[in-house]
Amino acid sequence: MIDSPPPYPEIDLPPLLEAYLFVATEPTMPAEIARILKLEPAAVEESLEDMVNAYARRVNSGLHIVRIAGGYQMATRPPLAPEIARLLSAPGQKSRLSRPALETLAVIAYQQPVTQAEIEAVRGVNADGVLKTLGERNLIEETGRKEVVGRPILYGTTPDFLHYFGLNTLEDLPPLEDISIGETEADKSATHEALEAVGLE
Amino acid sequence: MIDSPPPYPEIDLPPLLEAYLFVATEPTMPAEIARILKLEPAAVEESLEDMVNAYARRVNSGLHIVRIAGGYQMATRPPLAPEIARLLSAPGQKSRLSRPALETLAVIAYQQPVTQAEIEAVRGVNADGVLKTLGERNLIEETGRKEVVGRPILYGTTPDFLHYFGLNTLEDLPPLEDISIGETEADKSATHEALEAVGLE
Amino acid sequence: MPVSASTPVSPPTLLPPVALAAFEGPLDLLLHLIREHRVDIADIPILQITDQYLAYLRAMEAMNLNVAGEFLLMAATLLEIKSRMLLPKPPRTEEAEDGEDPKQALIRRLEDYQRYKAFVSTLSEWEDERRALFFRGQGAYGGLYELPIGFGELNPGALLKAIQKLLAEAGDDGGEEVTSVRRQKITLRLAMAILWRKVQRAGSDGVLLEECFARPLVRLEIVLTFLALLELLRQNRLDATQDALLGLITLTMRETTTQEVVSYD
Repeated sequence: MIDSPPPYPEIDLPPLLEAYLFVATEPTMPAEIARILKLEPAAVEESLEDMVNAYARRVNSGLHIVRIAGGYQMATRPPLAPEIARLLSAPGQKSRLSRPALETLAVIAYQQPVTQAEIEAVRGVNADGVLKTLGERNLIEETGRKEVVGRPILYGTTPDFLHYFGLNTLEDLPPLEDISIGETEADKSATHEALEAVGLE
Repeated sequence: MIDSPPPYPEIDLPPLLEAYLFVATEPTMPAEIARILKLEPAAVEESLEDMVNAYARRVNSGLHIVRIAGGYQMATRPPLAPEIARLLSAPGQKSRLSRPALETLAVIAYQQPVTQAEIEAVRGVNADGVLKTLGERNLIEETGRKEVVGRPILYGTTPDFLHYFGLNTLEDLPPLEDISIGETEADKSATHEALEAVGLE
Repeated sequence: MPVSASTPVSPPTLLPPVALAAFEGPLDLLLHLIREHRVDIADIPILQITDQYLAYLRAMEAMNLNVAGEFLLMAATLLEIKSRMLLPKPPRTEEAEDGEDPKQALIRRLEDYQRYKAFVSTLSEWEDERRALFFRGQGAYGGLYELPIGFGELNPGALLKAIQKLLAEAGDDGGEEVTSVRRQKITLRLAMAILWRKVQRAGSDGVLLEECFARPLVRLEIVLTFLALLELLRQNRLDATQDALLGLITLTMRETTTQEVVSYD
């Protein structure tokens, strides 16, 4: 197989990739496509990059191609979201993640691979329930065992995590030291809302 | 509703329709779109016709829009079919049963015979499309009618279903284990220890 | 340096303990108290903060509220720091043997935690941006482009996993064994899931009990739905109310359950 000559010298890559991006329901990985079609990964990647740019230049279009979770995926353009949701009457939209879930994900994303005890040490609260939920939503997974007493499970983020937040790689996370630690407006309003919810503000 | 003025005078129809054609998995009906967006059906139809022509004129494109079953649907261009099939069916690709399909199948397998309403109650989303697909792939079939108002169709799994999952009989389905989300023993004992630590217990 | 005995401090604005629900945990509460003092984390006035923190816990005790273990662990830490500060300063060598100063350790934890907390708002923005994208296959799930089935492609474990996930999402946590044979147990659990969804959807208005039975009444279904109802009531996840003697019975979600579900989401 390695020695065989490329059997599809006549492949016209752009239309094929466009068609495949359309039917694929997951991000398209250049390496995977290259393997199946026996092409150079660089050629596939280049063609996909061209397509990202070509779609970005289109005026009055409803579609674009995003780099996400290490691959390429066709998607609707963000400003259309409200009307699309309306047309789909999307009943199955998953709820947003809760604050404890987001906090836990933040810790795992930066510290992975990380044990439950380490997560709990950072957050100061038990993480049983939230780890289970994140696992069920396929945002985190067990990546191994830590070689210490008890061999606790190590957790890491999944490709679905990247996809969920529209990230391409973990490199897209800002360096932790760069995150300003002042109380954000969002924090304030979260606390405010929480207090209001229990009738205190 | 009939007398109300169109509330979306500013809608830019072409990008929205293009985006909707992309996400829709069934033919798009102009009348249906017009009803939801409170537009004239003729305007929607005209815009869709324009799009059919615009896509047809595109060179080197992998997609076109077809008039089908009284509606419009985005599809890959026919000459690409062999390569698309090759890409989709390559070994190592993700399972070809979508997650919603798998979930629905799971409910039917464990709960059969079961009506669509019952399936939807468990999954919380409309099951029209997925039931159709599962039926087309011969994994489920109608097994009768439920003797309640409306006499809804009852669904069950087929012999192909057993084959697909490598089962001999339905009895071979793994038993459902207990699912526990509540406070675990570990939780309880952690709380207890902490209470003791500060002398409150 | 005697710690902040002279620092002017506004009187603690003590929130009723029920407000503890508003905090993600002890670190969150501490950050809140520190902000009330408008000081840097590094200048944390341990004595006052400790007193305020303990006041919260005592108030909770007085109200017979269940004080979560993690809040108590933090109280122990604060008390340890406080007692060290009240003792004469030990010679430097001894302190080195002791390892890290617990106050410094707490400050470091608070700063770390604050960073992650700040990052949560970024994650939240990304979540929103990403949700403005629609991909193919997430609408009606038609699966038009799925190929004909392959045999032996998936193992039955995938089915089991799928239904377990659904049941978990439907809020089924039935921890207790139900005495019945396997198939019946499965059906009861599904009946619970179905009933739970129905009540959940109805929201605060609740749903009439009689609307929970499919018509015409089928004996097995009545029994199952009723068993499901009893089980959900026993687990304190539903409230059943009757507006008059022999009146209609309305089912609503328990307040606590709502929060629980939200927090696990």
